[in-house]
Amino acid sequence: MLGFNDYLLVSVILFFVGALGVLFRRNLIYILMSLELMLNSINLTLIGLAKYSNDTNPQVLILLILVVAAVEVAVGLGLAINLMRVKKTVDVDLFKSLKG
Amino acid sequence: MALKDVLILVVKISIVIGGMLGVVAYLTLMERKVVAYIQERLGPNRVGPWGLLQPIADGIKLFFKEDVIPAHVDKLLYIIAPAITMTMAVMPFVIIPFSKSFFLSDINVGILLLLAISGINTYGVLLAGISSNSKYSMIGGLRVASQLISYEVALSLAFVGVVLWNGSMSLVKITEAQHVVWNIIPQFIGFIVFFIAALAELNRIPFDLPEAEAELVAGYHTEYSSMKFALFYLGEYANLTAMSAIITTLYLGGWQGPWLPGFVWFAIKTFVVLFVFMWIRWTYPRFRFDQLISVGWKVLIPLALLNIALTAILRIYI
Amino acid sequence: MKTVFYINALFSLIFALGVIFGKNPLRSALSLLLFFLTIALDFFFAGSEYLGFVQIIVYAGGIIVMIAFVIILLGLKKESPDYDITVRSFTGIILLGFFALGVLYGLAKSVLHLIPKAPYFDTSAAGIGDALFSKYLLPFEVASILLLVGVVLAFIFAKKEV
Amino acid sequence: MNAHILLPEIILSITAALVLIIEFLTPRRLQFTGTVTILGILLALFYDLSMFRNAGVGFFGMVKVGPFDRTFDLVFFIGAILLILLSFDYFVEISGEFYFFILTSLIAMMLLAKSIDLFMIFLSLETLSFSLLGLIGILKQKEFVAEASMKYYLLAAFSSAFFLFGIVLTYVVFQTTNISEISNKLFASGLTGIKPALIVTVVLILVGLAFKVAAIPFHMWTPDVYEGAPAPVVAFISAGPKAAGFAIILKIMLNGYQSHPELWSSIFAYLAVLTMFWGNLAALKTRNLKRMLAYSTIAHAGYVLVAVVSANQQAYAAIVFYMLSYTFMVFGAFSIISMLGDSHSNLEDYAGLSRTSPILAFMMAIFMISLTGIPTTSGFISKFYVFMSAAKTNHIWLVVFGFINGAISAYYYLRVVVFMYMMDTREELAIPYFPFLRSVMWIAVIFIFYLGLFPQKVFEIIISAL
Repeated sequence: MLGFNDYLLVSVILFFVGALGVLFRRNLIYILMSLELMLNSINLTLIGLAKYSNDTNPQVLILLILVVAAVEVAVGLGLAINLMRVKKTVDVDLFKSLKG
Repeated sequence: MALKDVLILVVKISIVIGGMLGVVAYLTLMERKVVAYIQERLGPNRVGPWGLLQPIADGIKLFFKEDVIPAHVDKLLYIIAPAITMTMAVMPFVIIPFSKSFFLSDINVGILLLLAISGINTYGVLLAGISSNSKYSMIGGLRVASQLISYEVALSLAFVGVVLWNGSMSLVKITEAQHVVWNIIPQFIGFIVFFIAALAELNRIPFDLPEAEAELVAGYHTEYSSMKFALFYLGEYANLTAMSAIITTLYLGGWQGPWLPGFVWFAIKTFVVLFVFMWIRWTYPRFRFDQLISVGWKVLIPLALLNIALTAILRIYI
Repeated sequence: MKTVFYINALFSLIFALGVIFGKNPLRSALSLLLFFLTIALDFFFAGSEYLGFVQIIVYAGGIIVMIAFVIILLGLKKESPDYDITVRSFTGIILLGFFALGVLYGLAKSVLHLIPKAPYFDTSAAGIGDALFSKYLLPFEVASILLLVGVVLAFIFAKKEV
Repeated sequence: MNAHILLPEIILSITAALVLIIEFLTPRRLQFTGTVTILGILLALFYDLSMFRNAGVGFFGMVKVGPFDRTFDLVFFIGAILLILLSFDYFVEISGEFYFFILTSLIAMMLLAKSIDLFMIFLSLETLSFSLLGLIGILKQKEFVAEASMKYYLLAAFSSAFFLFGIVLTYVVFQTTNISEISNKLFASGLTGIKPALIVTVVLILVGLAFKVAAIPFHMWTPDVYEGAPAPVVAFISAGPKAAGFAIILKIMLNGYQSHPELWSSIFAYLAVLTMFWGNLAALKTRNLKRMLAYSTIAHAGYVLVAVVSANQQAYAAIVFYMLSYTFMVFGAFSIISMLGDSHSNLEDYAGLSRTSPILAFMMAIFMISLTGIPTTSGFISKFYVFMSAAKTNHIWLVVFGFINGAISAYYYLRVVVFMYMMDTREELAIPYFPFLRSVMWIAVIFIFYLGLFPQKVFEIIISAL
C-alpha cells in the first residue's frame, strides 16, 4: 500500500542527492542543475501531502515553487554568462581573488 | 477495460495515424503544386497522373539511400532527435476531436497537453542541431532554442484567451462551445497572435531562420541523410498538419458546420489553413534574426496580453 | 501501485545521479529533463494532471531549453577533471551524509498523522485557481514581484554593455 | 481581505513599476530616478506612520500587522533612503534598475516583518535575496563584483532550498503553514510523537535564516561579498536585510514555537557564542577595512542572537533598537569608505588620514568607537540593552562572553583609529568633496549621539509598540 511515507522517503533522498551535487561539482551550470533537483524533490513531498490529506493548498505551493525555480535558473544563467565574459570560466573554485 | 473497447481504441488509433501519415505524404506534393501555381509553373507531373505517385517515389528513394552517420556526431542524441520530432508531431492528434463522436480521448487539461507537446517538440530540432557537431547545425539549433522559447510564450498567452472565453481547457468542450460563433470572431487578436506564433513554432517562412538555406545550408538537419532526413522532413509536415488541426479546433469551430458531416467540415477547414500556410511560405521574404526576436517580444506578447485583458472584460460584462 | 511508484522513483534517482555525476554538460541537462519528466509522472500518479502538464511545460519547454542554450552559447564541453575530492569537499560530503541520515531518522521516529481536510482530492485547475486567488493571493502577488525581479536581474547580468 | 493594511507596500510596488518605466523613457538619469524613488519611499513612510497604531490580520491570514512590525519598517526605510543618498555620489553611471532593486528589497523586507505564513516568508525571502543580488551585481563588469554576486547567489539559493524543505516538513507535521495556527496546535497537543521531526524542521529552517543574518554555519559569504560589492550596498545589506532576518527569527521561533523554547533556545545560545567569537577573532587578522567590517557584522549578529535567546519583551525592543543604531553606524562608516573609494579600503590607505582630512578621520573614529560600544555613543546603549535583557533572564554566561568579545573587538576597531592618527601617510589621497556622502555621514553622527545620549524616548516608543 502506497503511503505518504514513501513520498517522503524518496523526496528526502533526492533532495540530498541534489545537495551533494551542489557541494561536489565546480561548474556553475552543474550547480544550477543540482539546485533544480533540490527544489523538485521538495515538490514530491508536497504532492504526497496533497494526495494523502485531500488538500488543494500544497498544489498551489508547487505552482509557486515552480516560479521560484524558474527565477533561480534564469538569474543563475545570466550570472554564468556574465562570469564567462568577465573571467572566462564558470568554474566556481577558480574564483579566489576575494581573499582579503 | 473490456477487450472490445481496447479493440475499438486500437482501430481508432490506427485510423488516425494511418490517415495522418497519408495526409502528410501528400502534403509534400500539395506544397510543390501550390508553389508551382504561385510561380506559374506546372510542378511534379511525371510520376503517375498529375504527379500523384510522386510522394511514394520520393519515399522509396529516401528509404533506399545510404544512411550516413558522420564520424564526429554525438551518436545517441543524433539518432533520437528525428524520432522525437516525428513522435511529438503525431501526439496532438490524441486529443483533437475530428467529429462529434470521433476522438481518441478527451482530457480536462487538453490545452496544457498541447503546450507540453510543443515544449518537448523543441528538443528534436535542438538536439539535432547540437549533436551534429557542425557549425551550421549548431547555429540552427541555437536559433531554434531562442525562437521557440520566445514564441511559445505568445502561443500560450493566445491559448489563455481561448480558455478564458470558452471556460474550459478540454478541446471537445471548446469545440462544442463554438456552435453559435466561431472563436475567430471574439478572439480575433488572439487568432492573429496564435497564427503568427504558429508560423514561428513550425519554423516556416517568414520565420524559418533555423534552416535558412542562404545562410546555414540546411540548418539543424545539415548532417542528416536518408531515413533520418525523411523523418525530419515528414515531421515538419506532420507538425504543420497538427498545427492546422489545432487552429481549426480552437478558432474555426472544429467539426461544427451546417449540412455536411462534421468530419468533412473538419477536413475542409484544416486544408484551408494548410493552404494559407503554404501560400504565406511562397509569398513572403525571411525576417532577420533580431527582427524575429523583437517581433515576438515587443509585438506579439503585448498583443496577446491585450487580448487576455479584453477577453476578461468581455467575459465579465457580456 | 507501490511498485510502479518505486520503479519511477528509481528512475528519478538514476537520472538525478546522471545529472550530478555527468561529464558532458548537455547530457546532464537531458538527464535533468528526464528527471523532471519522472517527477511529472509522480504528479500524474497522484492524480494531479494539471500540475504534471505544468511541470512539463515549465521545465521541458522553458528551463532545460534555457540551460541547453547557455551551454551551447558558452561552448561548455566535456571537462575531465570537473570534480575532484579535496579534504574540504570530502568533509562537506560526509557532514551532508550525516545530515541526511539525521533527517531520515528524525522523520522516521515521529508519527506523522495526516488528517484528510476534504472529502475528496480536488486536482482540477478550477480548484487550484480558487485557492490561488483567495487564500494564496498575497503569495501570488509576491511571486509576481519575484518574477519581475528575476527578469530584470537576468537581463542586467546577461546584456553586454553596463 | 483587509487590503489597506499593506498600503505602504502597494505604494512601493507602484513606485517600483514607475521607476522601471522612467528608466525606459529617460535612461540613466540617476538623480531624477533616485528622487522619484525617495518620494515614493517617503509617501509609503508617511502612510506607514499614520497607520502606526492600526493592527490587523489581512490577506486571508497571510500577514498580521502590528505597531511592532512597523518599528522594523522604520529601520528598513532609513536604510533605503541612506543608500539612495550614498548612491548619488558613489556611482558615476549605472542603470536605473538599481533603484528598482532598492524598492523591491524594501517591499520584501517589509513583508518579511509582517507575514505570519511560512510560505509567504519563503517567497519574500527569495525576493529579498534576488533584489540584493541585483544591488550587489550592479557594476557587474568588475571582476570582484562578478565574483561576489556569484558567491552570494550560490549560497542564497542553496540555503533557501534548505529553508523551503524545512517549511514543507513543518507543513507536513502541522498541516498548516500559518504561524499562529502552528502555535495553537503546539499549545493544544504538545510535542508527543512529533518531536524528532520538529527538531529536523527547526534545523532546516535555521540553515536558511542563519544565511540571512550571517550567523555561524552560513557566514562564509559575508567577507567575500562585503569586499567585492560596492560600499553603499554593503552598508544596506548589513542593516536592513539583517533586521528582516531577525524579524523572521522572532516570528518563527518566538511566536510559532513559543510554548516549547527547548526546541530552539539552546541552539541559538550556542550559535550566538560561536558567531560572536568567530566574527571577532577573524576580524583581528584582516587588514582590509571592508572585510574587517564584514567580520564585525558577523560578530554583531552574535550579539543580537543573545537577545533572541533571552526572548522577553525587553529583548524584542533591544533587537529593534540595536538594528536601528547599527544602521546608522554602518552607514556612517561606509560613507567614509565610499569617499576614499572601494579600491582604497586597506588599513594602510587610512594611515595619516587625520592630517589630510581631519573631519573625516574624526568621524571615522566616532563610528569605530560606537561600533566598539564605548559610552555616550549608541553602540554602547544598544549593547547595554541586549545584555540587560540577557541578564534578566539568567543567561549570565552569555553576558560574560559578550563582554569578552567586546574587549576583543576593541582591538581591531581602535586599530583603525591608531592608523588614522598615529601612522604616517604613504601617499596623498586627494578626496573630492561629495555633498551626499557627507550629508549621510553627518546624519549618522547626529543619530549616533542622539541615540547614545537620549535613548530613553526611542526605547519607550519601541516598548510601547510591542
